[in-house]
Amino acid sequence: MNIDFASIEMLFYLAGAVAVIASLKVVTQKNTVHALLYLVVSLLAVAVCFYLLGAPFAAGLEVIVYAGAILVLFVFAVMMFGLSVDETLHAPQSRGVAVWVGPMLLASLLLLELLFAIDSIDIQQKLTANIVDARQVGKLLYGSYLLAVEIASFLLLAGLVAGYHYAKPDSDMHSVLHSQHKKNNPRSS
Amino acid sequence: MTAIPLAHVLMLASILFAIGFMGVIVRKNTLFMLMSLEVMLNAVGVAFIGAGSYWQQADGQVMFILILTLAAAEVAVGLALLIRLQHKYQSLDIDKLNSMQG
Amino acid sequence: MELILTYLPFYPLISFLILISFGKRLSWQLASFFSVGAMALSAISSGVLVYHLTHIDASVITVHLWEWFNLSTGDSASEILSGVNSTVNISFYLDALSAVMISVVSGIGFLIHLFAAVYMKEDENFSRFMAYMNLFIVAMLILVLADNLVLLYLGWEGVGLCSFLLIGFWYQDKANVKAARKAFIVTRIGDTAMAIGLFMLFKTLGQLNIADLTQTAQQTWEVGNESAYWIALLLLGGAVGKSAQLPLQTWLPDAMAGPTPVSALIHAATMVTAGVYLIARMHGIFLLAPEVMQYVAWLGASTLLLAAFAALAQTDIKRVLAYSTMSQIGYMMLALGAGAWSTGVFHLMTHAFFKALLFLTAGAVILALHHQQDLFKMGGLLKKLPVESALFIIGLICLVALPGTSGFFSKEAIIGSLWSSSTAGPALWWCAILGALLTSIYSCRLFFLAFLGESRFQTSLHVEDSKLLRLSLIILAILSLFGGLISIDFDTVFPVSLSAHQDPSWLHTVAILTPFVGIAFSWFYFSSYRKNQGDNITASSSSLVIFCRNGLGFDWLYQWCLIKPYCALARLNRRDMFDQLIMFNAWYVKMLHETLSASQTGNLRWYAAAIGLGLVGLFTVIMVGVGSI
Amino acid sequence: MMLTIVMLGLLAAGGLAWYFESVKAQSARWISLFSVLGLATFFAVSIISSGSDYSQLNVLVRVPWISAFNIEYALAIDYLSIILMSLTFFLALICILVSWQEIQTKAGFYYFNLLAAIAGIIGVFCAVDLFLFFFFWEVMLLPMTAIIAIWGHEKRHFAAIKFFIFTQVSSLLMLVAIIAMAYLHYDQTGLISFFYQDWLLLDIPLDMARYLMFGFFIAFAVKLPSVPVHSWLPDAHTQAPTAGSVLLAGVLLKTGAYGLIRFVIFLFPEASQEFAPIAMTLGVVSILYGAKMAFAQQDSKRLVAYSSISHMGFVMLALFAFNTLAYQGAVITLVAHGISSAALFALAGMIYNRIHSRNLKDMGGFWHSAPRMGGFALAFAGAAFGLPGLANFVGEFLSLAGAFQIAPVFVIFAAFGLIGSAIYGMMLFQTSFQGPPTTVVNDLSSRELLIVGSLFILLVFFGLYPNAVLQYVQGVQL
Repeated sequence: MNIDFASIEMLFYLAGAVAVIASLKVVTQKNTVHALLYLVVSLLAVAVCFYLLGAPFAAGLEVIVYAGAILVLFVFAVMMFGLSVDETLHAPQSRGVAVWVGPMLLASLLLLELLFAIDSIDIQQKLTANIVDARQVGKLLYGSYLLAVEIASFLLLAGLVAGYHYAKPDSDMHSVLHSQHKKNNPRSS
Repeated sequence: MTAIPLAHVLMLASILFAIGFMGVIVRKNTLFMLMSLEVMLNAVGVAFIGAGSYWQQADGQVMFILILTLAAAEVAVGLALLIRLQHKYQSLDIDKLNSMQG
Repeated sequence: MELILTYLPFYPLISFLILISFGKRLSWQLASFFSVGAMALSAISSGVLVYHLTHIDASVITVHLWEWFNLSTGDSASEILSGVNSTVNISFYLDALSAVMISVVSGIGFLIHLFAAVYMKEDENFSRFMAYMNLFIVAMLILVLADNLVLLYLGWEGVGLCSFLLIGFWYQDKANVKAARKAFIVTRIGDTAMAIGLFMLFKTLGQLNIADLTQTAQQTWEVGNESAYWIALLLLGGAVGKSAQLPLQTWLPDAMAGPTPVSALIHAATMVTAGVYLIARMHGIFLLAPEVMQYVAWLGASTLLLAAFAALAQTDIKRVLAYSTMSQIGYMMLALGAGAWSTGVFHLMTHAFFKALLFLTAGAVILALHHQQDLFKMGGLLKKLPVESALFIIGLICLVALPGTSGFFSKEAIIGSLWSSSTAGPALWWCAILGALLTSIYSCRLFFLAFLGESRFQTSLHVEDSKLLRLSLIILAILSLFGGLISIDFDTVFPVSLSAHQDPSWLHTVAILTPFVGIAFSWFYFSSYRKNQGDNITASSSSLVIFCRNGLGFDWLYQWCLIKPYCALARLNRRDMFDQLIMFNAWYVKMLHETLSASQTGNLRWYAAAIGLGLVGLFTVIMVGVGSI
Repeated sequence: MMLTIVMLGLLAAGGLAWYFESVKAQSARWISLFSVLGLATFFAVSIISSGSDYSQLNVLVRVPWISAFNIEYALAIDYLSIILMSLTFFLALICILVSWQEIQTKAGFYYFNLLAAIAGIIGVFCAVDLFLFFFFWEVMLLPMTAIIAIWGHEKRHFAAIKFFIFTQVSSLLMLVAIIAMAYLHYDQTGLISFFYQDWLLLDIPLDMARYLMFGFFIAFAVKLPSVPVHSWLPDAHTQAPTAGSVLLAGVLLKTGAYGLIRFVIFLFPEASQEFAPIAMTLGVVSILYGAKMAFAQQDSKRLVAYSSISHMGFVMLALFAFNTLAYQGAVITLVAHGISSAALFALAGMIYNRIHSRNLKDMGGFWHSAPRMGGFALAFAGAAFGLPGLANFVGEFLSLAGAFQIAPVFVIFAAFGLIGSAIYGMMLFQTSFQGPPTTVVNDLSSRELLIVGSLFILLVFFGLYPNAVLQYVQGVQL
């Protein structure tokens, strides 16, 4: 088998390798923020894979929703923890630039790959030959999977409510009841 | 038909899944566990997309979208819980959260 | 007459109820008035009944009190065939046999009650003692008067219970308690055999009324019928238990732990002869099973010899008499086995007289010696207690059957009936002669040890100079001496035996001479006991003598073959193996529960790992499954 | 209607007792005593005054209950139920008298449980709708468990749970059989029915009847109890308060026998005939094993419990002999054992109240200080080993004589139980009342005398005049 660097397969394997390496880094990193960065890379790599597999819509969603929205959520959460007390304490801040090296390398690898794929006509042809486009997905989604969509929406709603409820500061009903009890106590005793 | 064999796609999915799973088991920090979970969900997504493109069906992508929603909801609730825990215990160590004893 | 018969067991019953409910609140006078008075009434009633039965022509008197229960099955084949009435009634049946028994029971019972009232006067539980004695008489009367076997069984168990109560009367001593239990349980083994016999009788004949069933059996069965064989054998089992014959004889010597009047009444005169009564009563069945009659004879003979040997080696005066009782009952069994029903019952009666006399006199001696029962600590009593000695001599000469005494008449009759009987024979005759020889030897030994020689005790005698006590003894002595002259006509009860009397003429001579030979032998052999040897007489301790003294090893045998295994089994399985088996389930579930709950650490990562492990396992299984297909 | 009133009355009285105990201490026992007395009188009067013949089942009430499944509230009685109900009432009085001093904590709730259990037992004896029967079966179980678990001795929780699990598991098997029967009825007639007399008309195929019979049999064999499913009984008896033991031994075991008669033998005659050898073997094994185990015990209540197993073996043997005589014997054994074991438990309780031990090793020589108690103990031990003249003898004799017609070999083995019973009876009596006196105990008080005296009189009465019971069960064709 002659190794053709320009083929879709090679691109896919490369993207896959990036995803694997980035994921490993996610799992093994000490620093939360670093891990998050690697996670972004991993997600992007997966998005490339999707694209190469003929699912540009999914790839887009992966980038927008996952790498965009969910990861931002993570970042906010990490901010709220005030990670100075957590594991960042053990990860020295001095190597500030070095933090970026790994993700940068991987991300640029991906970028190169993507550029290459877009640039190559051969690959473009092959890709468009077997694409499953958003129209098909949309039809199916709002056709036979309508119920699943409804359920997913409920899930999201529930996630919203629960997220709100849990993340709320502690000054709620509990303390109100507690203070009332305190107020009542002298009268009853 | 894409040139990428389905087996390789699934292999990639498996490797990612395994890595994520390892993260869930190994890491004590709950935040990392959540991230690992994301990796696992992603791996499943890969598998679905791969299968969808293999058979040229849209169902794979539909499933991926559902996974996506699931991940979003899970992360929202999970992170909220984490914030709560952080407030209460000043720690994200999952091993300290076993007061229910199963 | 019916009315008198009806009330007969109720006098002692009423006395029992009074004594037991008022207990210690009754004074000695009142308690003895009730108990002895009730017995007097019974004795008089019995006398009237016997007179009526013999002089006014009525061979049988029956009274029906009420129906106990009905054994009608409604579908029993035999019942439909014969149309028998299978009710079990509380009814009394008086014929010549039961007449002899009630007169013995209430007559001797009365005398012994009289004796006991004096003998037990000092005991703090006097009224309880008399109550038991009364209850015993009630049960015994029911036993002998019962018209069906179930009622007989009631009496049978009742006397067993009273015997138990009276042996263990001094319940604070563990030995007495043990003896009581032993007596009850050993006889209970026989009773169980008898109960099975009753079931079998009922199955085959559909009824349990004694007179009817005997008649039916004789009409429907031939001699040698298998059912008859088994029934007779099982009834024999009951008789053997109650009458302390081989192999259930071991309880009687231990039963001497009870107060002496008890030994006299229950373990010599009445209860132990119940087995003899049962066989005599059921002779109709036994006649159909000649093999069992042979067993009866051989059992009787072996018990007779065994007990005589054991009596030779005893050191306790009451145990000598106990073994002697066993031996004499062996004679009765021998007679029954030989088919000489009336002689057996006759010996039962005379034996009751003289054995009661012997026991009571022994009781008086024991009382005088401050409850000393060891023969080797007596001696020389002839001079110190002349009246008692004389009475004891009378009892002994009856026991060894010197000519003219009551024992002579009955025992000679038995021995005479053996030689030519179809179910006995010369071998058993020789056994009986040997038994008579041994009887005279142990009687002499007993007499020499206790009454001759020099006294081997230091204490002063405690003489109860009571006229009542003497009176009862003297009446018994008179009965013993002349009781042999009472002739009873059993023709209405037993079949007249058709003995062809071809016995050799020397038989009688030998039989009459045997006791004298025994006396002469002992005169020389036991000369050391007879002469003044002072304190240096001790019981022989050779192993043979000890073996005999311990009842020829039967106790030991039962201890090791039955009691110990049963106890060991009980101890081994105290925790109940079925329970263990079922609780194993619980244990197993609990183990699983503990294992699983230990795995529930509450540790999230642990769960995740477990899920992974499960996944891996599942995949392996699937892979292997796929691979193997 | 009368039975409904009795049951509701018992429950109401229990509720009242519970309530008034909190208002005024010691009032619960008086309320219970008088209500049971009153209801027993009412029951007796209505039975006698009704004047009807109860030799067949008389359906008294039959109203729909859960009409979707055609479940009815149906009560019926015949002489067998009347005999057992009378026994229940009598023992209920004994129970209340026995608990008089013993129960001091939560007395109100205790009497409520006691009366509820009794109401359940009465229900079991008269329910002819099988669903209703099952309902009462559970109703009697729960308060009984509570009585053991709350007022029992040191290992009461264990015993109560064991009792509950045994009974519950076995009764679930019965429930399965009941539902299967209802569907069988549906198959054959197109109508679901739980009504007993409808079932009697069914034509049950034999292979099916075997399984169904077995379902019922296990439930009742556990309750009876029979080896090898007896082992809840010693624990439950030992740990229950005295009244609990009395009720358990006296009446609760009888529900097992009653079930065997009514629902095993009459519903599945052929299958039970076929099963008889096994059942009789179990009966004989129970007799011998119970007697042997009783002998091995050190705990007085445990001893009596094992003796109960032995006696119930006679019932099992007799019932499966399929013989009128044996059946009569079984019924009278039920009554006799109800009285005698209740008496023995009552006595064990009285001794326990005095020396605070059930261990036979701590006893001995009580006769010296308590001759009355000793006399009664002897009489009741005598009843236990079948002394003629007391009721148990009649039962054993009839059972064995009847069974001997059918299965002589079984009876010969069973007769060894007579020896075994004598051994443990004697041991029980002698180790506690004879021997050197250890402790001084008070003799019977007048309340206790009333208890044991009435029990004893009944034993003697039924022992000498068993026709008082037998006349009602004669002529039952099996």
